[in-house]
Amino acid sequence: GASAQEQVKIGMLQGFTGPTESLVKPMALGGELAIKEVSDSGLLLGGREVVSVRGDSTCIDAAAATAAADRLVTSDGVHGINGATCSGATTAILNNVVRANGIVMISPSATSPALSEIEDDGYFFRTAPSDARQGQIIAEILDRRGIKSAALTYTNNDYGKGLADAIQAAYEAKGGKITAVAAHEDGKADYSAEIGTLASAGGEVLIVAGYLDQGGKGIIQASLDTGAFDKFVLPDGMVGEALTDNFGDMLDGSIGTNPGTDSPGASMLAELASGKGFKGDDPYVPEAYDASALLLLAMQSAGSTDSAVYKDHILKVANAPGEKIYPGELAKALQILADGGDIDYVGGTALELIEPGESAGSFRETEIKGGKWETEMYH
Amino acid sequence: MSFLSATGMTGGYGGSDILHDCTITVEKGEIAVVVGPNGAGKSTAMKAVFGMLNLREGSVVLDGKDITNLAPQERVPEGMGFVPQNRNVFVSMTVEENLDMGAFIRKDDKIEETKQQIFDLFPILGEKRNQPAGELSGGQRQQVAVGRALMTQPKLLMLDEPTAGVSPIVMDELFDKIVEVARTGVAILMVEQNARQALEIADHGFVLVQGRNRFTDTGEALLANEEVRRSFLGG
Amino acid sequence: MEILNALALFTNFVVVPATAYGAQLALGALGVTLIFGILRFANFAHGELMSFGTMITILVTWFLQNMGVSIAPFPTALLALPIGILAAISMALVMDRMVFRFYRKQRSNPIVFAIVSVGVMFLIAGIIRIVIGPADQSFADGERFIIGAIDSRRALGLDEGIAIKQSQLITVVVTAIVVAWLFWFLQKTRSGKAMRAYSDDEDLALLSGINPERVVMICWIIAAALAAIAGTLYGLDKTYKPFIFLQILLPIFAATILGGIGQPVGAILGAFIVAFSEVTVTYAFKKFLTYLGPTDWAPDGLVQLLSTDYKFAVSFIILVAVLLIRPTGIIRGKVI
Amino acid sequence: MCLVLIAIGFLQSWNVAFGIFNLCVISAVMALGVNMQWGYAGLFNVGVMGFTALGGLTAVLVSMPPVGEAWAAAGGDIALSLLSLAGTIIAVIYARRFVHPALKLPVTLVLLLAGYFLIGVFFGPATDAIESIDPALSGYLGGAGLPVLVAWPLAGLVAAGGGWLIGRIALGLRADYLAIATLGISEIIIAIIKYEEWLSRGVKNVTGIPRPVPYEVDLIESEWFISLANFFGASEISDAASLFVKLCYAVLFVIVLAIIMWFAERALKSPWGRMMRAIRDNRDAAAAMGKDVKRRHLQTFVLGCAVCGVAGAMLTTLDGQLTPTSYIPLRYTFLIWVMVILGGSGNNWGSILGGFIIWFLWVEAEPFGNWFMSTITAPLGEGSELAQHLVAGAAYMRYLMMGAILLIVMRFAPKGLIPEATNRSTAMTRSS
Amino acid sequence: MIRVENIAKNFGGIQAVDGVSLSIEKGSITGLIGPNGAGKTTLFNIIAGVFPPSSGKIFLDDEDVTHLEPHELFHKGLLRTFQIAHEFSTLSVLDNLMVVPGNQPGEQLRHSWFNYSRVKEIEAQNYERALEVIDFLEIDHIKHELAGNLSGGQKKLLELGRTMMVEPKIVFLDEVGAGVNRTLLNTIATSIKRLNEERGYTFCLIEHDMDFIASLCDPVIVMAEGKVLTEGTIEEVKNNEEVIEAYLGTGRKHERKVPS
Ligand SMILES: Nc1ncnc2c1ncn2[C@@H]1O[C@H](COP(=O)(O)OP(=O)(O)OP(=O)(O)O)[C@@H](O)[C@H]1O
Ligand SMILES: Nc1ncnc2c1ncn2[C@@H]1O[C@H](COP(=O)(O)OP(=O)(O)OP(=O)(O)O)[C@@H](O)[C@H]1O
Ligand SMILES: CC(C)C[C@H](N)C(=O)O
Ligand SMILES: [Mg+2]
Ligand SMILES: [Mg+2]
Repeated sequence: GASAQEQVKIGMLQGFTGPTESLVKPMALGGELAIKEVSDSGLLLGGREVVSVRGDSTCIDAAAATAAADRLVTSDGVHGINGATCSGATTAILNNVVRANGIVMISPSATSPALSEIEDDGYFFRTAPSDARQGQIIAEILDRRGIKSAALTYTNNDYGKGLADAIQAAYEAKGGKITAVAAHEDGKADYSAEIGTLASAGGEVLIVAGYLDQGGKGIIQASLDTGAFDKFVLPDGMVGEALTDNFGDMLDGSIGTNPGTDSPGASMLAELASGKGFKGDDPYVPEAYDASALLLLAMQSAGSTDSAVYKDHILKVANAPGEKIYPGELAKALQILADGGDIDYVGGTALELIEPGESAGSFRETEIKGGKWETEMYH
Repeated sequence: MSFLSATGMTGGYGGSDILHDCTITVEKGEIAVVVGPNGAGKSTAMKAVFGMLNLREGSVVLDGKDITNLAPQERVPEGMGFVPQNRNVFVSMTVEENLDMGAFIRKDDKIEETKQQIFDLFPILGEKRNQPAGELSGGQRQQVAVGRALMTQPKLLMLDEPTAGVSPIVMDELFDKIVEVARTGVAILMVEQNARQALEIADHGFVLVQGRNRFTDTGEALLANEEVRRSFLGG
Repeated sequence: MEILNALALFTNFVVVPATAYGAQLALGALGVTLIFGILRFANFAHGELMSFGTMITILVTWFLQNMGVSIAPFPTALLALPIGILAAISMALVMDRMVFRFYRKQRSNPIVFAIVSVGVMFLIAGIIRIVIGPADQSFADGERFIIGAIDSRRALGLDEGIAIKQSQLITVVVTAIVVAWLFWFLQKTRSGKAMRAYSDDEDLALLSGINPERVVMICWIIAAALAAIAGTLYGLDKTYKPFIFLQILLPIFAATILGGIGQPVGAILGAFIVAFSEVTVTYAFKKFLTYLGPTDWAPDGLVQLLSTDYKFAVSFIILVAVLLIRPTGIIRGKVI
Repeated sequence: MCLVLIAIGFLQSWNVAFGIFNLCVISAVMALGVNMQWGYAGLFNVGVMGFTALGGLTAVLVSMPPVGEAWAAAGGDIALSLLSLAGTIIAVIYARRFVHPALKLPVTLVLLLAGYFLIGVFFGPATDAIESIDPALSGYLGGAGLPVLVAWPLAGLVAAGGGWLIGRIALGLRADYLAIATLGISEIIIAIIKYEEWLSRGVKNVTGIPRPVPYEVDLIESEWFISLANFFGASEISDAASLFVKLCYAVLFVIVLAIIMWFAERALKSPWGRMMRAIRDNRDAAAAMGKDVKRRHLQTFVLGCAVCGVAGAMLTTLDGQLTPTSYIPLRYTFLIWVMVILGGSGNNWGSILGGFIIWFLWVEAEPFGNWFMSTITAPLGEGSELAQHLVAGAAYMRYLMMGAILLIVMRFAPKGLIPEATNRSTAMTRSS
Repeated sequence: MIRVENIAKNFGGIQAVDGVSLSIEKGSITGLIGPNGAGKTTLFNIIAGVFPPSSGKIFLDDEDVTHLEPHELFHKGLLRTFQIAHEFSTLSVLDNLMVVPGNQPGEQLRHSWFNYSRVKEIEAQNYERALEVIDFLEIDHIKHELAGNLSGGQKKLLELGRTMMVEPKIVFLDEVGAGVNRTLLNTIATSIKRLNEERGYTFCLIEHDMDFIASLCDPVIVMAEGKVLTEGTIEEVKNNEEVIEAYLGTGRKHERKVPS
């Protein structure tokens, strides 16, 4: 019967070691959650089993990332890749493996604006929005709230830099003033120097385009300790329970933005994840879940595990028209597709793919109140 | 049995053997001198006695106790003191600290006294007591090294070319001091290239050639031996 | 008033953080310098040793917190620290026994030791990540601030406040005590002298009756204890994160060498120079000058000597400059 | 080693095997560079990363197409700031030659400061202008648009130039100090590449560097390749294409390695190598025997740096992109050192072997870790928490494995796998 | 040949050499003696360019060489040995000698790479010469041994052997005799004399063995406490009261030890 058929393999190519190792752990579990859900449903392509094959893209070592991707594709024979984590590694893999071998890759977290423009032969997608979009959203929020000046610090990589550029450009276009921009390196022992500079420049808020358990956290810690800033604007990389758990109500009044909608997907995923040893609403976990789901749903829709075939079905399953699909409803979706119906995958991130294959980016604006992230509105 | 009797020592540094059935003995209160051409294995023999060499054969017995299998640092408390030929001072420590290290295993309270005696013997060391030994001249270092060994107050004092590079006047005093130390009942074993002066004060002499005992006799007899004089003492 | 404000500002953003950071580096550098000085190799595993000691401390802290034990207002971790220290010591001794001793017997080149220590580094790093995972852990409890920015503003009656954290004070105090003790230990005690003698010349140390294995053991014990203390205090002040310990090695090594290898006092000095240079040279004096200048006047630019981007470059430039003028470090250290 | 790679070829895939092989060759070249410095001359260079990055930067500057608008917008200003830089340097040199010795330092400082501000006048606006041109896509000056192969020798020259500058400053220092100085300087080089966006696009990375070999997409469509693939009986044309590309790289890399190896071996086996060993053993004595220790050190340092630079350019070419954040000491300095020591310092063949083994382990540790963890946790059962915890930690087996293997190899070959031949006289004297 | 004018050297407060002026005549074998710490080695080091003097000047054949580096002095024909042996420990004895000759084309990379035959040719010549030296020093059996493994005296011989690999104008020997067997030392003395007479080498040597000095040196310069104490023939020096007191020791002690 069905079980005798060949397994469907999804490459879980994430930065397991290196500077994003802690972010990646729940992401991978999120991605694998969707895989398991599909596999258990027994509905994919007539009941084929789906397994995840992990590969370490290390985040910063382009060579090792390429080697790992190569192995996944040519040796393990995966049918699609969920990854890579960081924009740099993603670009390397895209150029050297994805295009070379013609395999679909969906990154849950590579958000660099440059990836929108890159030549991908139609094989690359991402469930995260480009940072260019987020920059505009943040500028709008600041403008609406009447904040006239802000200091800006970013984690010094393509993500941080790209996002910072986007924020600065958008904010200044709206007449805001960026008093100072200072990069910070992740994983450093001390951030007093950066905070000293930013504090000296002043500004009503500090925008921290960083990672919540990396330098971004160090920056906030140092600001609070010295009293340099007490209000922060926190883009996606900074939004997470870990931050409020750590600082409690000291961050009250700070504003956060992250991809999200008022669709119930995120909380549904959080519920699914509870008890599985990770948090469903940690950064990029919904994106990772959605990436896996998309890959598999597109295969189902195309009736094939051949990348060249199912790559053209990704946009179709992701967008309207069709029945809305939330986390945990993958079985239903598979059934609809098998019956020849249409679906509109919403998933954990209220996914809406726009050309050239990336999330449109609806964003959620939150404010920290009483040490909790409270949703203000959606953009 | 002699106070120190190292008998039948055979061994080397891992390659071929350097010592071949070499025997060296010293009595309490006596001075034994080892002479021989360069590379004969004199220093190697000293190291063997001190346990810094793996012997394939032979034994070292000190004061009736077999110490063949003791590690060098364990031989120090047994009463052995050694001044090696090269690298014989702690270069980064001051002269005084060097002497203190000599007294490392001593537990008595006479340490200051001994130190004073050493300063009397080598006045230059007193002057330079706070200078790192690495900054001393060649001869001064040699004096520090000997002083350090004397600080141990050993029962057996082993000196590998203590007079190399010291000026004649210091050499004379050194030999005097060695005689004096020997009179207090310490056994002294030394290697010397200033062989004539050394044999002069020696009770026993060993001539080593290519790791083997060639001549063994009293100091006087060796000095008188024409062949020894010509081949090893420079005529 | 304005001058006082300027001073308070400077203290708050430069003096206090740099002092605390300096003290943290110093504790790490002490351990490195000890191994460097006595066992004569650059121990790349020191960061992971810090990490390991801290990890155990954290695990014990969690246990204690679960049991409801606390020593408020002090962090519970201080209570758990002795166990962390013991764990680090055991780890160090096991590693020495299984790894380093062999090369000591072989009289390998220091660089071989350094490379082997990279191996040990990998090994411990792997163990740590498998046990506690790669994520961030915060385990600080107890009172956070001795004086907060807002309180001090009120107390001093100034616009600028000075904030001092408890963990900062503990770190500085502990560092001072440890340095004084270490200095005394090395200069005055028998074991300390034996260690210095051993570091100078192993063979000769044997001839003085010094037991080399004992010296090595003491050396590891002190270094590992220092590592556990350093890691824990660092974790209390910031958070614990396994990845950071590789990063922190660089400034620690810089401090060690700057101060003079094998010199405890030098390590401290080096650490503070690194810390202060990083913070001061890249400090933007804009606000500071605004206070000092005439009312309503403010400089246009940030008045910054060098962008913070290059902050660590500063300490290295200083390092190279110092070494060119004084090739043995500030306090004359060993040249290996 | 080759056997192992062949085994990988059969067990995993030929693509993987050649992917690993290519990086092994690059690693071997880097290891050769380090070996020249450490093995020949005892120079403790821990700044390998910096020179590799310089090589990578050169590859970008040579091969990327120039960004016309950027040049138009700020080319003049950049040229002016370069001119003022040159002017400052010349002024300082002249001033130092002619002023009174006591005034040297203050005059130098004043001139430097003046130069700093002068350069700033042109430089600041120029970089701002360049960086604001379409930041998401370009925002830098671009390169010269030449074939990337030209960059390889040039990268050697650039890295050699960097090495020369650094050597002039730092080679006066003794071993450990040189180490930390080079470590710091390499971090500074990386920082410059990271922050000087007008030059290198900084952390936004340069991607899509033109290749010296054909693109897979073109291959798949070309007649001759399809027939070639059919001839070899390839099942998947895309697999065959990517294999073919890797093979092309492999050939290029091996040629470079062979050339460098020939020069290195010849130098080492000649009186030059003997002299270098003499200097390494005892520089005071070597100086007394008429050897110009400083110059020789500088020479070897520069040579080693050049080799690392070439390797850096090769690596960037292979990756097709320059990612400054990927340059971390662990990967580009320590791993290379491990290769050199493990292979046997002072021995060129050892370095090559070390390069192969370590890179191989670095890559293969990962699948092995996954396999290992799932095997040992298998008896624990699906639901076991310990098993879950362990499986989640599988990725970190890479650290554990690297550590364990390094320690084991070093244990059984403490002088490296192919130790330096020291117990004999040099080759030439033996034969005569 | 060598003229030293008013050389002084100060090590952070310690006055090691304190205003020494002396000259060494071409073709002479000059002895330099003096108590331990008199500053003899320091003076050698200054002349050989290891460190610069605090003040004073040095002339080699009337050329000011005060601030030249050691390797430059080597090429001007000035050679020195070290009191504490400075062998190249991972090179064989043979290679230790073959390293010495200056201007070896093989030490230039361009020759090694592109002109190998010439390298080989010179190498063969040096090889012959090294074998002769090895023969002379009676160390044939250890010529392939690593220099680091030699005995103390053998290392000293190697130091001397190096000076015989080239044709120097002047050789400074710092206690070559210390630790060398007296019989061999006599041979060395003979050969120094021969090199001096037949090839015209100039020697300046530090030694504490008075017999060795007596058999070779004229004149003898005595240093003490960083200054020149006296200068003259060996007989004059031996009978100088100050020298006896500071250096040689009383004749009485000496007589008691040396057999008549
Ligand atoms: N690097 C140094 N730092 C400080 N003092 C030094 C240094 N080198 C030598 N000295 C001092 O200078 C003095 C002269 O030393 P030097 O080595 O020249 O003596 P010497 O005449 O060669 O003695 P010897 O016959 O014992 O070799 C000594 O007192 C020594 O302590
Ligand atoms: N560490 C070592 N490894 C290998 N061989 C060695 C080592 N040390 C000495 N030898 C060899 O052992 C032999 C004897 O050396 P040893 O040092 O005992 O001679 P010695 O009699 O003390 O000579 P000298 O009077 O010159 O000091 C020499 O041929 C030497 O080459
Ligand atoms: C998970 C994050 C580290 C990834 C980041 N958004 C990037 O593009 O690099
Ligand atoms: Mg000897
Ligand atoms: Mg001397």
